[in-house]
Amino acid sequence: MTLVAGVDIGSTTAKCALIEDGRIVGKSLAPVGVELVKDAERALEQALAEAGRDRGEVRVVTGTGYGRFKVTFGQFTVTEIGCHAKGAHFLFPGTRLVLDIGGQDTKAIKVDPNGEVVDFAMNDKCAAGTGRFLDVCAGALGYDVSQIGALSLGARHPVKVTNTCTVFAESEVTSYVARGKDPKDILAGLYGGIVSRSLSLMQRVGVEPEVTFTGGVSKNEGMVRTLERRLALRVNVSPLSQYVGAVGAALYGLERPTGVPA
Amino acid sequence: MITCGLDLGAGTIKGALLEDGRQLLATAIAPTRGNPVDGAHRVLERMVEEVNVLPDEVDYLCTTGGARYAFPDRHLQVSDITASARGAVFLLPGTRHVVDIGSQSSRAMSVSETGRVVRFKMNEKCAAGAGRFVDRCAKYLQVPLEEMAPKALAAAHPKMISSVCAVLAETEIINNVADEIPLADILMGVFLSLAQRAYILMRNVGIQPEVTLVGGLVRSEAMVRALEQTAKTPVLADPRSHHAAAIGAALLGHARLEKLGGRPAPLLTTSG
Amino acid sequence: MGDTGTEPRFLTTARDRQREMVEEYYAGLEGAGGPKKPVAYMLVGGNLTEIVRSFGYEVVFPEIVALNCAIKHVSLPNILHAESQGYGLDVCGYVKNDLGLQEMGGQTPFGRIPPPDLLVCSFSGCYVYVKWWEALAEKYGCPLFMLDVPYLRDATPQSEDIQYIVTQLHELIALLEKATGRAFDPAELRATLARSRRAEEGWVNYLASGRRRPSPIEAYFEAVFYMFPINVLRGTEVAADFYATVNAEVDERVRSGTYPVPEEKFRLVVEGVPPYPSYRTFWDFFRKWGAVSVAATYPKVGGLFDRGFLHDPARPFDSIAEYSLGAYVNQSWPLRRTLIEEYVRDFGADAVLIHGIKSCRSFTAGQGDLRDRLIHDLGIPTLYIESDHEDPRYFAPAQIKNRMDAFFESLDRRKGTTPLPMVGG
Amino acid sequence: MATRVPPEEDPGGSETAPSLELGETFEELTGAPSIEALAQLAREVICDPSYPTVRAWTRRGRGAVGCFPVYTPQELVHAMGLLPVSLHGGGESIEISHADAALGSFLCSISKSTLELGLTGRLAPFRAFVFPYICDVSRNLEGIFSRAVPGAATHMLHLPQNFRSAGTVPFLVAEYRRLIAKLESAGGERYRPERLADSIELFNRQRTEIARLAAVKNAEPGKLTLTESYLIRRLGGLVPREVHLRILERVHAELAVRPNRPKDAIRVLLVGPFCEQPTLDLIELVEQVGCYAVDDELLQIYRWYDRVDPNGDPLENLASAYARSTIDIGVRATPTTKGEAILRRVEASGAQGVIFLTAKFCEPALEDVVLYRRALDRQKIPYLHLEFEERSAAYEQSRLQLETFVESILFD
Ligand SMILES: Nc1ncnc2c1ncn2[C@@H]1O[C@H](COP(=O)(O)OP(=O)(O)O)[C@@H](O)[C@H]1O
Ligand SMILES: Nc1ncnc2c1ncn2[C@@H]1O[C@H](COP(=O)(O)OP(=O)(O)O)[C@@H](O)[C@H]1O
Ligand code: SF4
Ligand code: SF4
Ligand code: SF4
Repeated sequence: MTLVAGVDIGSTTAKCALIEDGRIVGKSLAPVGVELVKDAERALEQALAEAGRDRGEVRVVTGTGYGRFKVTFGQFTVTEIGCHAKGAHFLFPGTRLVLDIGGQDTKAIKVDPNGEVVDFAMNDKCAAGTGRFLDVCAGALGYDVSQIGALSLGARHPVKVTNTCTVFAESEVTSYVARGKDPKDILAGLYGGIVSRSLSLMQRVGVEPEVTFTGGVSKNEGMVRTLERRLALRVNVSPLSQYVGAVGAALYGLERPTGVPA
Repeated sequence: MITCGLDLGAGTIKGALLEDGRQLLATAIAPTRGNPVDGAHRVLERMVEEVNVLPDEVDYLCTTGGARYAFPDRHLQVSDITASARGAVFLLPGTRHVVDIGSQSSRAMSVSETGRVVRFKMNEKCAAGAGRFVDRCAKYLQVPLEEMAPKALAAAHPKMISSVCAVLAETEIINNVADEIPLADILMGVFLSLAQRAYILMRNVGIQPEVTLVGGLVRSEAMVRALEQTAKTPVLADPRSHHAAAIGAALLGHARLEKLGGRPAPLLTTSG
Repeated sequence: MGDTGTEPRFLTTARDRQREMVEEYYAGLEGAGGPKKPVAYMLVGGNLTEIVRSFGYEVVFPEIVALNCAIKHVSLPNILHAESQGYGLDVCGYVKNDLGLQEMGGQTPFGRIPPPDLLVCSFSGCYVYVKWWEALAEKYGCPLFMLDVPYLRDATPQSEDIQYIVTQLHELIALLEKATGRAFDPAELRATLARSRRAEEGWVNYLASGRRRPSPIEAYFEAVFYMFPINVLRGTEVAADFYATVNAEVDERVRSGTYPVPEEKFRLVVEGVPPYPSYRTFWDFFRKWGAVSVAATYPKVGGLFDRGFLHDPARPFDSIAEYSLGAYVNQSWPLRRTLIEEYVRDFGADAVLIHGIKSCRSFTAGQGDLRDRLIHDLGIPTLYIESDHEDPRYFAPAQIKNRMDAFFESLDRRKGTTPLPMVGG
Repeated sequence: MATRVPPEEDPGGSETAPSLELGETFEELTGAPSIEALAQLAREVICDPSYPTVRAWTRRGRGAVGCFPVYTPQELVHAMGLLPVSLHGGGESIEISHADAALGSFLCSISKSTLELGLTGRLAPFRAFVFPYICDVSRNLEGIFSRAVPGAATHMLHLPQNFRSAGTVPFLVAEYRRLIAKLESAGGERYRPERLADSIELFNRQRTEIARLAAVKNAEPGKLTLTESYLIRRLGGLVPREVHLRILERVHAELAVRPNRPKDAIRVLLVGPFCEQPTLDLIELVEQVGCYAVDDELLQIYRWYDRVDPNGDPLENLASAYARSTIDIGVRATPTTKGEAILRRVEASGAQGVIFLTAKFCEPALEDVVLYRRALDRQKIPYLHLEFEERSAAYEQSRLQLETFVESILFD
């Protein structure tokens, strides 16, 4: 019985997953703030609290995410690419392609039957097509990003959002609102745009079922449906999709001989 | 003759009333939020109230800005580049080079002594380096816009921001805060990073004195200093130059009206 | 950025000698220009240095000046100047560095670059060459000789292609004779080509040692430094001797067991122009993972000597033509693909790294397709990284490192070798 | 190769337009009752990514060859009984999701969308593709195509850039022979010089008619909009040349009686779009904001030489026509200097200003603009540089810049 932890310090949120005997026994999620080291600490503490466990019981802590080097109390760091692959494989063993859309970037990762990374592609530094893009556009519509998922489902005449730049898109959305467009249709247009950009990344590594969608944006139902429609495939989405990176990180810790020095 | 210029921008609506193409009677500003046409009406109302004229005593109305076609009751519309150049030269006649930074736009133009645009260059696809970036930074750092400049000017070692993406800069700023970089240095870094973007545009059209900053960023003295530092040339700013495009539109409206012998053409009621 | 603490290991004598040669070369350019010591500008790909030098010209290679500027971190001001003249973001960084530098008087940390008396455009592999030389001709008003080199579409050159080039070579010689008042000496050309050949053979031997395990050479990061003589000083005694020095040192390395990375874990084939402004940082990303390049395409931009495009003193003109035709970027994509596949096989590589250049379409357009072919058709792990060869603004270290780490992480796991290191940041 | 997700015609989700069906004799086009009607039909043809004209032609088993711009000797293709078709990318109607991966991000749209069409099977009506070496992109594209569209033949045609050598014409003749061999293997009829001579005559006539169109546009710019003139020209690369000649004859007959309604607009020269073409919206916008395009580089293909000598060896004539061509576009080394070239053209066209309309990432065009600009600056001739791409969001920005340019000339 080994208790391991994965801490994923993303651009937007800090996540932690605790794993024991192939089961997730605790998790936490909180926005990242100014002090990443503290955020990482807190993520672990909260997950431990949820699981009712003690810090001393954790054998290995693995850090991942863009702030992985701030998990200073951990033993390993692994890139989020490896972790999303591993985590997705754990949740859906048939996974061959992972699409991860987080707060600041989008990645497509091709994995082999053992959950190992075969190939990956990710976007350049621009907020277009990421979670942040949706956050901003949701704001322009007067919603919180957690509300817009279901909202688009009944869209009938999706508008064409021509701008990819988040800032320009935000005003485009505002002007659609001013012109009385249905938020459903605006959202459908936004999703269509993000999905086609993601698709181009996915094509880069090759689309092959099963596809697992991870990262915070996968909590958006409208995005999931749009992706499925474009791929003409069912897409795996776990209720734990935002934790996939942290889960993968924890699993990496398990594969290590215990006590490897940091 | 009273002419009105309305600048329907992405961030704010600005208006200017001009008498005989010479005297600035009033200016007004309102946030765009949603429907720019409503905002423009409000701005117009405020100005006519202020100078105590009736709306139909305004002889000619010229719109400019991104939503210039959306305002139906106009006689003419002109591009905001043309307009802000005219406005800048009206306010500061020695101007030969105009830098215009608005909420989503940044432009540089070289202008003739009459305020005619000779050459210009603008950002197109990416809003990095526009005012929106400043707004967001103000939000993350929890410093009101008005207080940014005085704070920034105290910077000893400004910290440049590499990504001026209005949206992603947040992460970098958070890192800077985490690294305990003084607030003043971060703030000045914001303006300097913006200035660097603007400088690329400025060089592209060729810098010749005098250089004038217009658009929303003139409200920030730190921006003026940052531009001076980056472009190594004095930069003029007039407190009224936030309204440069509106003033320019009013001026061009006046010129047009004169050409028509004082009788305005019918209103254009089309939009788009 | 964390470093592993190990310095990259160079062949020390050879590296010192290389530095001297570069210094001597730039010193030789001081005060050049005009009828006494005329200056010709040439391009690296398929260049005609042997012919042009034999007429007493000093030869400037703006591409090399540009890469030297970038590696010394002085390219950005030149690029910015060119951009202020209207050159867009998407224009090749070499062009912008050069034209910016020319406009500002040609001063570099290695000396002043003299203006040209003659422009020889060896149009071998890149259309930008034509545009670049047009701009220089417009600026300097000096004669421009266009050596049109047909694109190589078949592995063995066609006779019409060779004939066309040879005709042009004779026309170039006539031009040079007229410009300098000197007569062409075929015997001297043959002797020069014999020296070229000697350097080329030495270079080919050096490159071949990448086949050894572990590899005693770094066929990308290190080889780039040793490209200078083969591209610039070819035909001189100095260049020919240089490779003898290099190879003696390689032998010494093998004997003493000193290798470019202490523990060779991954053998790579590298395709693409290096990110010169961040050369060391980029290299560090590799070394940290115990990765060594065993073969690379970029050091062959001047000529694919290891594929038999060697100068032959017995057939001077035909062999110059063949050499120009065979320059790496003058080869069609199917040929480039085959070459890389063969490198992977012949050098026992584990993976391919492709470095795409944002402002170079000649090299880069199609690298994605190559990647697709390697990964999906052949199952060769391949990483694609994009930045620029001249413009430091395009190098995003954190993102590049992230990609590298993820790539080597997965390679490592697939190899099932050692545990994951704590990759420091 | 990796599995591919089928294309979606309109990512907005609205229903896709049905493909246009044309008759084999193209009487819909030759019989269009007016220029307006013709332009409307041409617009439909051009915006339909299923190549309706090619489908009509190949319906009875005849072959078509896709020719990348600009210097493919389409006469040669024609002479071998094949339909030469100008490839101009996918326009606005297709979404790029595969080509990006193969090509990289910093490339012009025409290369991406043409490859996208290939990768998604939409170039199936073609038997062969010719890519002339006009730039590094089109050159590389050939090698990528050979893998992307494995069923069809591809050919990279090396175009000489040395126009002074004694070796140029013989080499180009040899190049053309290589192309002939490729086309023969791709189902073209055997090469016969006399057929090529006929094709040359036909193409000469087409060029003459198009030159007349340009002359009308220059002398009476209000007679024919830029969009109309563009659409008519664009058809010429999509239908059999014989058909296009008939269309042009009708157009000229109508133009002779069409009133010229001049408006208060500035005369401009459009430089830069010699390869990738701007979207129809952008072309329309140029005149909408108050310009008359009195000369333009759109679809240069028709003017890459005035006339090819039909007598004597036709291959040699074709080759020497290329070698002595004098149009200074970005993908052909300039015989004089760029500066002189642009000033000559401004003068010849009587333009008041120049609009550089260059495809985004088109390096040859971008590099020329700098040299052109310098010369224009010296002569104080106003100019504007706009970059465009297919499926661009920058329409409003383009409008803003065009309006500013017009205003800077009109208002003083
Ligand atoms: N309940 C939700 N519904 C829809 N989207 C959400 C929800 N929660 C988070 N998101 C999206 O997820 C993004 C954050 O994703 P995450 O994977 O946590 O990012 P990172 O790993 O980069 O920190 C947010 O920007 C937001 O757009
Ligand atoms: N006091 C201030 N300090 C700094 N920046 C300011 C201040 N006031 C306004 N701004 C900037 O001006 C921008 C608005 O500029 P404006 O020219 O009105 O935009 P637009 O014309 O696009 O609507 C805002 O985004 C903000 O960044
Ligand atoms: S400002 Fe817009 S286009 Fe520019 S980097 Fe940010 S999101 Fe991308
Ligand atoms: S090959 Fe690339 S780097 Fe070299 S000159 Fe051409 S475009 Fe520039
Ligand atoms: S648009 Fe320009 S870069 Fe693209 S293929 Fe054509 S000439 Fe080449």
